[in-house]
Amino acid sequence: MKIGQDKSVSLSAAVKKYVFSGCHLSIGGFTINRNPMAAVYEIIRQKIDDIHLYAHSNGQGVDELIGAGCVSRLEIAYAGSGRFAPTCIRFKKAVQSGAIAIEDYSNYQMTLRFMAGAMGVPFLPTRSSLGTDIIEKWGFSKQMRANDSRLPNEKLMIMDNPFGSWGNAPKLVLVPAINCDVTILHVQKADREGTVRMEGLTFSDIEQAKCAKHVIVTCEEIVTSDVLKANPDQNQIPSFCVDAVVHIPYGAYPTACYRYYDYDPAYLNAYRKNAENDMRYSTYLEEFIYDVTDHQALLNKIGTEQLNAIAADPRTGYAVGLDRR
Amino acid sequence: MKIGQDKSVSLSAAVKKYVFSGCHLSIGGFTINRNPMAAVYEIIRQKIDDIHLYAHSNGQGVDELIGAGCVSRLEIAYAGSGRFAPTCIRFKKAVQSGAIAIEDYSNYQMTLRFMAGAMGVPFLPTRSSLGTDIIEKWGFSKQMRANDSRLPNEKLMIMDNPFGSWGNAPKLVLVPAINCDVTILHVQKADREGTVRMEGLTFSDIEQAKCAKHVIVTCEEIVTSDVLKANPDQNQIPSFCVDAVVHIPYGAYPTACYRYYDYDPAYLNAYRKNAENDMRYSTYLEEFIYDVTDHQALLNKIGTEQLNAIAADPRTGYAVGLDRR
Amino acid sequence: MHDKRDQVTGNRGQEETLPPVTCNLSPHYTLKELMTIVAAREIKDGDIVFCGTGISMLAAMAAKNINAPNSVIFFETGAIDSLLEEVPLAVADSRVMYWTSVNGNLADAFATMQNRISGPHVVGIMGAAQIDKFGNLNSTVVGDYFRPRVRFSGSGGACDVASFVGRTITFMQHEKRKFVPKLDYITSPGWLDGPDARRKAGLPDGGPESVITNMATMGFDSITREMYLSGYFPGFTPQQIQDNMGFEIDTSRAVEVAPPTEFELKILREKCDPHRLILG
Amino acid sequence: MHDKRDQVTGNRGQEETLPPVTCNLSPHYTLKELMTIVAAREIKDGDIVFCGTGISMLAAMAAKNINAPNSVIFFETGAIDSLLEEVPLAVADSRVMYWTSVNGNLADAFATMQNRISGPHVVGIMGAAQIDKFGNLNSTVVGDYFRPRVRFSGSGGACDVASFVGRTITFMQHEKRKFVPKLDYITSPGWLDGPDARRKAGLPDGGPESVITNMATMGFDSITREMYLSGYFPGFTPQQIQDNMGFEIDTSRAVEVAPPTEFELKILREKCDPHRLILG
Repeated sequence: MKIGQDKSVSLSAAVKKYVFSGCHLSIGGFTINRNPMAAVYEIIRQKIDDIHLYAHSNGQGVDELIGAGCVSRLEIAYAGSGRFAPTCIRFKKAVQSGAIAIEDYSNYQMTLRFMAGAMGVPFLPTRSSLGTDIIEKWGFSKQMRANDSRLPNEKLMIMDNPFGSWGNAPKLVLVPAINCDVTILHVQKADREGTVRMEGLTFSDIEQAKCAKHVIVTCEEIVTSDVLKANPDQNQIPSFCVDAVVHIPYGAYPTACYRYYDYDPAYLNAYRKNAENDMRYSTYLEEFIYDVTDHQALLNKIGTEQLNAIAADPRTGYAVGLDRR
Repeated sequence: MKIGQDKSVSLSAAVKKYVFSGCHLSIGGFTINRNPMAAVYEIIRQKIDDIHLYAHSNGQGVDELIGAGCVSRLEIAYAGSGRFAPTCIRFKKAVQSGAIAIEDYSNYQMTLRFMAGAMGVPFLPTRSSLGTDIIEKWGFSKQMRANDSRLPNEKLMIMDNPFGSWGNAPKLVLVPAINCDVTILHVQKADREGTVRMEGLTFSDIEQAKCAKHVIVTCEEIVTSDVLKANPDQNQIPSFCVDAVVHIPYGAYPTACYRYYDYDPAYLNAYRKNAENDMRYSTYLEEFIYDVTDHQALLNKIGTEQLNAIAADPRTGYAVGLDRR
Repeated sequence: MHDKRDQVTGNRGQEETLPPVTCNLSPHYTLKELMTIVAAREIKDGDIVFCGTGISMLAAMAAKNINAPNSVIFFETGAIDSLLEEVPLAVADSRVMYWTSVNGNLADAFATMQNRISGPHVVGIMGAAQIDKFGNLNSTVVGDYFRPRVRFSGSGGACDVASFVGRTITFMQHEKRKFVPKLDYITSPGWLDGPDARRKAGLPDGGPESVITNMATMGFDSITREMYLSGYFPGFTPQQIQDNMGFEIDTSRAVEVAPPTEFELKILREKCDPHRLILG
Repeated sequence: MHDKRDQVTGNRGQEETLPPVTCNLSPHYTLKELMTIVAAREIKDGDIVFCGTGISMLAAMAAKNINAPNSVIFFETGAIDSLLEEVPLAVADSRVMYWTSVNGNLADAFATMQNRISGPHVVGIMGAAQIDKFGNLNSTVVGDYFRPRVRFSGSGGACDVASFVGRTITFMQHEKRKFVPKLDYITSPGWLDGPDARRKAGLPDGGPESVITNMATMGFDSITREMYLSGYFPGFTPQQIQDNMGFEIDTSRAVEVAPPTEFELKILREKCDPHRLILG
């Protein structure tokens, strides 16, 4: 926790400092929007492995981290990239082959788990999933949980409503808080001290930031504090929650960043084809991640023509008429 | 619950329809800001009594409802109007004389209780108030609670953390949800269907709205839906949560409405003096509430000079240099 | 519950295609148009419609323009009442964020569904890989949970929606391997194992109302909570429909589904999807 | 915990006045200036400062300008890092909403204090009607709870702050009736009834650090958690201070409080409250 300081650093320095083998990591964004992709690629380049990963509905970021072998355990509600991969391909292969351990929750449960961490309570209650296998089947066994102090002893618990008939909810599912080592978000604007402004839907990014020991924010633009303070109703995360601010234009690419650029259908379609074949996926990793020095080098490889094609229309915030086949 | 309809009505009609003797009412705002005062005065004029009132830190609205004899029970964290009455005067008299029953919570607990109602769960957990008389002393007895199905059986409960050492919180206080009959808010902008935009701090108004069966929104301006949809990140309450939209300029007067007008120190100081004396308070009620037909008539009585003095400066959102002695 | 089109069509990552079924289809409308309109008819004026992308979103738009003008569409990502000038390819697509009434977040969206006042007014439109006779859904695995033959995306918001809201409508591809006697994994609760099971489990009132496939519509008996055939599409017979399911259902109450009216088709084609981005 | 000035000064609804105590006050500064500066010295660089209005806000501003440039001021209403061009008269005053870093809400503000990461970095500045030797506070009633002789505003956020944060500083009016052996009502937890009591009650680590009055500063013994006299203001004696309290405290560790430096006074007067709106 640092207050009032200039926290702007390079992406490689931020990842080196806060992301480590075996760390508990959560990444923001949803399916194909505002995934912190530049950071994901940097984690892959730094070959950080054995990550315990948390997300609610994350597609591209989760799939690339898994595909590159960075992840050993995953707690998630949904691994999909919309129409481009309704089930993420490398995720699917990894779960089917037993290469990663997975714990399934619902989207709201994951949101509540981040929120519980943000609120500083050990659990939050919900009525979701009563009667389902989300309650019955535990991806992480009781024994695995008992042996790992960084995991709650229970996936979740059912409890009778202690207030009797109050609220007309006889039973509650209690889901345990997530308190992860580091959360990485990609946002539209931040100042050097770490105050964050997201535009459009915020998903669960705010809760994810506030439940983590450390927060890396990558952003499209670094603006002055005065720019943010002129409209403080539109800012969401205070600077004292943030440890590192990284200026990375197109930092969510190939996923979208509302009002800046759209997702790149060409990249995502090519990714899907590559992901379906292990050999081709190795080549993809080499060519698009390991062999490029940083995110700018990836963007150079993609080229301005493609980046221009996904540029957001100022009226709507996305690329009107983009060829999305 | 009504969707997509024009819900704009007169204040007297809205109050007549949704506020009734014995109802469970919550009012938005905080101490001397955005109290729904026009609605409070209309409730007083309609002589609705036996109200069960909920607020977190509400000053002027709570005090006037109590002073006029509308309230029989109050659940609250703080009854004060800032420097103008650090403890609300009529509230103080009513509690000291036993004229109203009161249940004390903390601000966060009241917020969590509204939030639990909004989330549709019977309780939420917190670590606040362990070891204090907020837990030990119940303003509403067990018996009173047992005999009233509209009250939770327990003021609150202490529970051991069912997740053991997870979250490093051995004990939790569970506070019961509020699901009230009606919530009244005063906001800056709304459309006729009920979509709400608040400016500045939102306090717990959003949670208060979402935990209620019915919601009355009074607003400074009714704008078209298109005005609100042009910047949807700044809107907070969807139309389907709202039952009645009432256009009442200066609807928070004599409390403040950020970016529209400031609180009125002259009114609030005069109010305090009147509140300290039962006779003078009767005269106040007659002269400023019963004898005026509606909020506009009150404003006419106050006069444009005073209203101009509290007009918000466009840069800061409050009345710069206002005489606040 | 996002884009579940892979699970509906088995055609992952491609535009939806018409199902591979032969029938005497009227030349005047496509099966997908019929499915959309049949779903739209189930949406009532005043409903809050939770939907994913694709056909479920189109059904919601059709209802709003035809029979339920006072309904509101919302997404689990927190977008309410989006102006969908282009088809979103995921519920987090920036296209759902444009010209909404409120841009919120996941916590808001699910609280709206769990809320005691608003939840019962929500109708959820779902999809899944498998469904059983009580309308329980699987969108997690085929095969054993710990050694799955096929892993799917997982619940997303589907379990939450199915747990909380007043009514759900499920789109399914009409295939034997999808209508199964026993789910490999219960992701989203339907009527669980019968009449009083939801209440016993502690779930709110509400549950599956109907299933719409590329052949038929199914309801759930108000006493037994078992699936029955409520309607068969023109060109299909109840027997054909039963033959493509992995469990027996009551077909005695089935009537032929009314084809789209000229008005319904006109609105769907001209107002909801003029570029046939979803209709194909 | 809003404007507790009535409870600090006993002078409800008026500008704060200097306490009615005779002493050899230096002509170079006022008691209120000294109280403010003493509180400011306790704020560390990097602290998140929770404050109400009045003197607590001024102490936070002074610290930020003197000894803790990297501290941030926030209010329970959700305003963070407000530009206070004019003195707010309540924590919901529109003046706290102007030129902030984030305008949030109550849920955000209290979660920041209960949060395991940020909570321990928060220093809360409080006030109360009564305090006991363990730093527990009463801001609810004097007399019986059910038939109070004097009813106060109630907890507001005070109980939450005292429950959650790393350290609290309490401003008190130095009077016998306010420093009492037993509180009439425990609104906000201090060290409860001794060494391990907070832990036993289930509260987070943290608790009262100091009490600042118009005569002295008090700390809490790190073993017994009992209040002791840590400093006496120039012009007062330990005995005078003890005489104005309702319970005995250890005065053996007391040293004279250093008067404000020229630099501290200059910053306080010229940068923090040039119009003497709080300083009077």
